[in-house]
Amino acid sequence: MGMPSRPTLIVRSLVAGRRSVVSSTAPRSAPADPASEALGGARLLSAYRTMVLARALDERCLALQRQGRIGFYAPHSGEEAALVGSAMAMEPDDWIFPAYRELTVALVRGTSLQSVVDQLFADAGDASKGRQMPNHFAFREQHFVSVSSPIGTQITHAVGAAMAARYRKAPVATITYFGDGATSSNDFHAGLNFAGVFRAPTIFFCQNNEWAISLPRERQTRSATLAMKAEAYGFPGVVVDGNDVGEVYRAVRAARHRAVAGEGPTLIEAQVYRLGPHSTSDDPRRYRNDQEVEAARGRDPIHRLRTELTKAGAWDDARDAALVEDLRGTIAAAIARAEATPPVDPLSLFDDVFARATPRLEAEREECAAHPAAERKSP
Amino acid sequence: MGMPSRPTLIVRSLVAGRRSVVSSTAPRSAPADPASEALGGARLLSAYRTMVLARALDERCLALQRQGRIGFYAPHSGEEAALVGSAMAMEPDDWIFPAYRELTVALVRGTSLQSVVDQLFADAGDASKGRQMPNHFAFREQHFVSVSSPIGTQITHAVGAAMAARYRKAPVATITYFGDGATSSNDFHAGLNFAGVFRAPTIFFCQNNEWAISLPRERQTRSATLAMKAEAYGFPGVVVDGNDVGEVYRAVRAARHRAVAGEGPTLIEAQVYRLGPHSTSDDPRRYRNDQEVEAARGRDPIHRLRTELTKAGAWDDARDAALVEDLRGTIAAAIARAEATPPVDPLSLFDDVFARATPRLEAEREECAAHPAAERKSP
Amino acid sequence: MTELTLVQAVNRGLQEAMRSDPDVVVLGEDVGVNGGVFRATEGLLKEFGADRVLDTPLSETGIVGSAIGMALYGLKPVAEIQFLDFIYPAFDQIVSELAKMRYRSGGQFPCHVVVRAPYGGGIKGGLYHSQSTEAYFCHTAGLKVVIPSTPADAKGLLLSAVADEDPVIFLEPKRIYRSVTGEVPDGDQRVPFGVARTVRPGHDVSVFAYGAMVPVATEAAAGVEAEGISAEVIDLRSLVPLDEAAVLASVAKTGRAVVVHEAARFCGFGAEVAALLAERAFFSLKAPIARVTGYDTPFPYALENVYLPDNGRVAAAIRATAQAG
Amino acid sequence: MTELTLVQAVNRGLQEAMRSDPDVVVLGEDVGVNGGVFRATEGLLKEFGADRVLDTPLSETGIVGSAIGMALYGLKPVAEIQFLDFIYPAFDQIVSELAKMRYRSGGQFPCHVVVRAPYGGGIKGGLYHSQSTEAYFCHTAGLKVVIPSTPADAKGLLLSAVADEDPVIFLEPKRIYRSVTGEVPDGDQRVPFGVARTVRPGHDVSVFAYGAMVPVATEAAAGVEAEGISAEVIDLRSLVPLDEAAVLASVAKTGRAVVVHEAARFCGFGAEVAALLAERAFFSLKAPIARVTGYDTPFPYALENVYLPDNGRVAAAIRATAQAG
Ligand SMILES: Cc1ncc(C[n+]2csc(CCOP(=O)(O)OP(=O)(O)O)c2C)c(N)n1
Ligand SMILES: Cc1ncc(C[n+]2csc(CCOP(=O)(O)OP(=O)(O)O)c2C)c(N)n1
Ligand SMILES: [Mg+2]
Ligand SMILES: [Mg+2]
Repeated sequence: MGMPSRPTLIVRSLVAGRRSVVSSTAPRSAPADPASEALGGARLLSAYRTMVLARALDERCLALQRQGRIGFYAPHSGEEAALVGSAMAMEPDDWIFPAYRELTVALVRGTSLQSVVDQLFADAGDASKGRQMPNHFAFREQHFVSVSSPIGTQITHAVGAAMAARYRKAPVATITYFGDGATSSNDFHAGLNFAGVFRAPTIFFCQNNEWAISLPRERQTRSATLAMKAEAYGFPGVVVDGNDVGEVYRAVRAARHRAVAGEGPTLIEAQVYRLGPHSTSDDPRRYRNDQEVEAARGRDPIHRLRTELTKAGAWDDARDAALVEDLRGTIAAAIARAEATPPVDPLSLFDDVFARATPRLEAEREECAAHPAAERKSP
Repeated sequence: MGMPSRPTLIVRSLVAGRRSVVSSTAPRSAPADPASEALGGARLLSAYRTMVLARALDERCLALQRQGRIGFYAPHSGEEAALVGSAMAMEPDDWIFPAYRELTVALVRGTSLQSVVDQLFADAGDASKGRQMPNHFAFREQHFVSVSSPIGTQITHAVGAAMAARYRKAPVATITYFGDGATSSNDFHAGLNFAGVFRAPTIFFCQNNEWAISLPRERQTRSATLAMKAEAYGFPGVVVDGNDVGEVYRAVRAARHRAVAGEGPTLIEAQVYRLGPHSTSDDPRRYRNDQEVEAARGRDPIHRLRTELTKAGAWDDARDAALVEDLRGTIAAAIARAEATPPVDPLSLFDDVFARATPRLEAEREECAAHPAAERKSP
Repeated sequence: MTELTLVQAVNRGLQEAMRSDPDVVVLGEDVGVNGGVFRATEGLLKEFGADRVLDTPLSETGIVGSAIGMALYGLKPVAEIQFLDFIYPAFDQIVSELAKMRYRSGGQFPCHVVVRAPYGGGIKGGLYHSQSTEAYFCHTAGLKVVIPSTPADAKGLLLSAVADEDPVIFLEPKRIYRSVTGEVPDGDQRVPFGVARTVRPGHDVSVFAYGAMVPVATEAAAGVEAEGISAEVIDLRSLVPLDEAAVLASVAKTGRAVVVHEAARFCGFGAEVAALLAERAFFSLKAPIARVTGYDTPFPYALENVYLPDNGRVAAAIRATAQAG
Repeated sequence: MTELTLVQAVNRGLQEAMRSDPDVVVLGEDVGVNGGVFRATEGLLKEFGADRVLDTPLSETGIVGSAIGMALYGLKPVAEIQFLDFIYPAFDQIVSELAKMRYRSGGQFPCHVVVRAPYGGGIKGGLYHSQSTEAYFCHTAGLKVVIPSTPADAKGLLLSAVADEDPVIFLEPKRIYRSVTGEVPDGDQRVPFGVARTVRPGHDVSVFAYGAMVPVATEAAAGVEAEGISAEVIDLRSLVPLDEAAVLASVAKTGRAVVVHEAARFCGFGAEVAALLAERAFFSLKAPIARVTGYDTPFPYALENVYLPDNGRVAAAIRATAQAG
C-alpha cells in the first residue's frame, strides 16, 4: 500500500477473534473448523461493531461531501449486514473484486480506516495516489482489487483470478460484489458463463438493493429472482436475507467451501435495500416514495442485530452509546489527519501509465512542469 | 432490391400454396386460420422442395468455392428443416434478423434465387453492391435484415424492431436466428433481457447445431439446455427437434401468436446438427470424429421428410429425381447469369457511407479515380 | 429566442423534435422518471409518455442495439448514454453495426439513430466521468460526430442530428452544461453539419477548438490580444463531416495553427487537424503546428486541473506559435 | 536461426514463452483443439495441456475480462481474439480496465496481459475480417501497441510483449502470415519495443509504414529508384511507444514524408505521424506530408483492391512528395 510509515487503525482489531478462529496455518484443504461455520459469540459482536462503524462513516461522509470537503460519496447504509457477513466468510488469501459500495469489506479485510479516508480525500496518503473518485478503492495487501466505475467489469476479473488460483492449485476463492443493475451487464453474462464452464472457484455476490439509480429491480429484469439466473449457467443460485448477517455469513461460507472443493461457483442474491441516495449526486425523491424507504428502515440490519444481541444479553444501550461515541472520535481523527495530509504531487500525473514512463510521457512531464500552476484556473 | 429489370426466379413459387393459406388481406389481429397452424398437404410438399433446393445449393456452392469461383461459403446442411419450418411460420410483414446460415429463410421469404447467387458472386447484380462476403445477405423488400459477421449483434436489433412495431401498434413479430455459440454473446444477454422487460414481440430462434467452429455445445455453456436460459429473463423457452419441419413450424407459429397477442417473447432452441464444415475455411476433422457426423446423418431432416411424404403417398423416387434434376438446372442457370454479370463499379466504393457523400469522401473518390486500376496489384 | 443553459437547450431540442415527429423516441438509463442524471430529458416522460421515453435496463449494448432495431423498423430513436465513459459496452454495436449498416447493405438499411452522451472533464469526475474519446468515433467511417459549445448550437445541431438519416454521435460538454447560457431560437431551427463557427476573427494565429475548450481558447485569445497577437478562434463543432474549407481558409490567412482539445494527444483529433494542414496548407504554414491537449495518461481525479488544457497553456502555445519561424 | 513464415514465428514465440515461464497461459476461441483458425496456436494444447491452453466460450468480453483477472492474480495470459474485427465486445474491458488498472490503483495492480489479434485486409475477408483499427488502441493511454512485419519481429516482439509488465495489443498482419518468410533466431531472442526498423535507407523521401504495408512501401520505394528517387522506408513496428527519434531523424535528413497504412485516413495513425512532424520537424520539412491509406469508408469486399494502398498509390505519393516544393 506504499504507506507503511503512517500509523494504521486496523479494523481487523474490531473484528476481534476472527484470526483465532480461522487459523491461517491450518491445512487449507482440510474440512473447515465447524466453529467458523456460524457467526456467534465474539465474532458476532465484532460484526456488529464493524456495521456500526460503517454506518457512522456513511453519515460522516455524506456530511463531508455536503460541506465540499470531499468530492463525492456513495453510501452503503442498509447493506452493512450483507457486506460484513460476506467479508467475514472469506479467508485472507481469498481475493475481493468489489464495486463502489464495498468500503466496509475493505475494513473487514484489515485495511486501515486511515487508508480508506485518505482515498476519499485523494491526498498524498491515498494508496491509489489520488487517481480516482471517492469510493474507488484499491488495496493490494488485502487482495481488494481496484474498483472502477463501469458497472459489472469486475465480475469477469473475479472469474479469471479464480481460474488462475485453480491453475496454481491454491485453496483460494474469489468473491465479486455487484448490484441488481449489474445483472444486466455484459460482464455478468460472460463472467457467470465462464465460471460455469471452467468451474471457477468464484462467489458472485449480488447486492440486490432494489434500485439501480432510478430503475426498480422489477424493471431491470423479469426473472422471478436474480439468484435463479445462475441456472442459465449451470450452477446454483441462492437468495439470502441480506439484513441477517448470520444468514449471509453461512451462505457465503458454504459457497466458499464449494468453490475451494472444486465444485464450482455460486451466485448469491442478498436482498437488501439502499436506504440512502444512490450517491451524493442523486435525489431519490424524484423516483421513489418515502413509505417504501420507511418500510425498509423497519428492516434495518443494524437495528436487527442490536435487538438480537441485546436480547441475548450480549449488548446494551450504554455500550452502544459508548461504541458510537468512540467510533465517531476515531473517524474524526482519521479525517483530521487526512485534511492535514498534503495533496498529491502534480507531476505524479505521469507515473503508473506504464511500469516505466515512455519517452513521450517524460517529454509531457517536462512540458507540464514548464507551465506554472499559478496560471491554472479551476474549472 | 434495386434490380427490378432482371428476371427473377422467386422461390415463393416453389412454396406453392403458402400465399393462399396465409392471406395477406385477412385482418391481422383476428385469430389465425387453424389451417395455417400445422404444416400439411401442399405446404408440406413445398417445404420439402425448398429444403431440397437448399441442400442442392449448399453442394453447388461448396464446389464453387473450391474452384475459386466464389470467395467463401458457409453451408447450412442439416439445418434445412429448422430454417424452412421457422420461416414458413412467419408472416410477410414480420421482420427477419438472420445470421450467416439463413440463406434459405431469404428464399422462403420470396427472395429470388438469382439475388442470392448474385450476392455470393458480389457482382453488379448484388443488392448489397458487393460490399460483403458471401452469405452476408440483405434484402429490404423481404424484411430480411443485413447480416453481419460479429456473432449475436442482430439479436438486440430484432428486439428493438419488435418494440418499434409494438409502438406503431402493428401486428408484427420479429424473429432472429443465431447459433449455440451466440448464446454466449453480449447481445444475447442484452437482447433477451430487454425483450423480457419490454415484452417485445420477438422470437429468438437458436439453431443449436452442437458446434461453434471447434467448440462443442457442452463447453459453450453448462446450462442443461439452451432454451432454459429464457427463464433468466422471465419468459418461456422451448426445445424443438430441428429435424422435424412440422414441429419447428408449430413452435414458431405458437411463439408468433404469443408475440403479436402482447404476451411477450419466446426462445426456441432447435436441436440440429451442422453436417458440413463451419465454413469453407474450416476443417472439422481437426476437432470432431466421423462417427458423430455419421450418426447425425441418420437424422438428416431431408431424408426424414422424404420418408414421411413417401409413406403418405405424396412423394416418390421418380418425382424426387426430377426435382433434384430441375433444381440443379435452375441453380446452374443462376450461376451462369451471375458469372456473366459485370463486376461492381470501382468508384461505388464511396457510395452509401452516408446518405450523401461528404466533401472528404468526394475528394477521396476523385483521388481514387486518378489512380488507374492497371497499377493495382492483387494481394 | 429564449435564454437557456446548454443542458436546457438540449432538453428543448429533444422536446421540439418529439413534438414535431412521433417517430422520435428517447431511451436510456434514468431518462424517464428521473429526467436524466443531468436533467437533459426532464419533463419528456410527462409530455410524451412511457411509450416514447424508455427507462432501460443497465445495458448500453441493449440501448444501442435496440435503438438500431427501432431505426431499421422506421423510428428515429435518440439514445442517451449516461456518460461517454460508459459507451464501451455498446462499442461493438456502434462501430460494427450502426456505422456500417447502410454501407454493407448497399444502402438498403439506413440507421437513423442519434446517440447522445455527456463527455469531457472539469467536473471532478475522475477516470470514468471525464473522458473525451471522440477520436474513436471520428476514425469510424459511417458515423457523424458533432459537439456543440453553445446553447444555440446544442439545440440547433441536435435538431439536425435527429433529422439526419445517418447515425450521429452527439457529444455534450457537460462541464459547461450549466455554466454557459445564451439565446436560443425557438422552434425547429437547425444548425447544419459540416460548418465551423468563427468565434473570434484574427489574423496572426488560428486556434481550433470544440466543446468545453472553446471558452478556454477564446479566453486565451482575448488574453494575448493585449500582447499584440490577433488570434482567430474557430469552433469546429462538426468533427465529422469536418469543415475542412474553413480550417484551410483560416490557416491560409494566418499561416499558424494551434489545436486545442481535452482528449489525450496521441492519435487525438488534433492530429487529424494537424495532418490536414501539413498536407493541404503546407505552403501557407509559417510555424510548427501546436497541440494543446490532455496528456497521454488516463484521466486523473486529484490532478484534473493539471491534465486539462487551461488558459495558461493555451495562451503559451498561441504566443509560441505566433513568434516561431 | 530457422526459416519460418510469420504465423509460424508467432507460434514459436508462444511456444518459447510457455516453455520458459509456467505463468504464461493462452486463451481464446478455437485456440486449443483446433490450433487457432490461422494455426497460430497449433501444437500448444498438446505440449502444454488444457490447463494452459484454454478453448473459451464465444465471448471476447469473457476472454479479456478473465485474462485481466488471471494477470491480477499473477499469471501472464496471452489472449487471442480471432480477428481484430471481433475485439469490440471486449473493448470496454480493454479501454476501461486493461489500460487503466495500473494507473487508477496507483501502481498497485499492474495488468500483465497480451492481446493478440490477426488484423488487416488482403484476404478477401470483407468488412469484418479485414479492418485495421490500431488507432483506437494507440489513442488509449496505458496500452502498448506493436505490429510486426517480418517473422523475426513477430517472434521477437511477441517475446517482449509476453515479458512486458504492461498490457500489449499485438496485431498480426494476417495477409502476410504465410506469404512472408524469413530467418528467425531460435530461443528467447527479444526485439525491444520503441525502436523502429530501417528497412531501406534513402535520402530524398521518408516512407513510414507498418504491418502488411511494409512490403508494399518497400516495393514502391524500389520501383521509384529507377526514376532517381531515393526513398527511405521505415517500419514503425512499435506504434506505442513510438520511436519518435527515428521518425524525426529520418525527416531531418530527407525533409519529406509519406505515411502508409491500411486503416481509414481520418484520425488514423498516419495523422499522428504527420502531426508529430508538423510540430517537431517543421523546419526540416520541404513538402506537404502525404498519407496513403485506406479510404474513409467501411472496408469493402468486392473492391478490396481499390481500397487498400498498393504499389501504384504509394509510388505516386513518393513521386509527388519528392517533386513538391
Ligand atoms: C456501464 C455503466 N453504465 C452506466 C453507469 C452509470 N451508473 C452508475 S451506478 C448505476 C446503477 C447501478 O445499479 P446497481 O448495479 O443496482 O448498483 P447499486 O448502485 O444499486 O449499488 C448506473 C446506471 C455506469 N457506472 N456504468
Ligand atoms: C464476436 C465474434 N467473435 C468471433 C467470431 C468468429 N466466429 C465466427 S462463427 C463462430 C462460431 C459461431 O458459432 P454458433 O453461434 O454456434 O453458430 P454456427 O456457426 O454454429 O451456426 C465464431 C467464433 C465472430 N464472428 N464474432
Ligand atoms: Mg442496486
Ligand atoms: Mg453452432
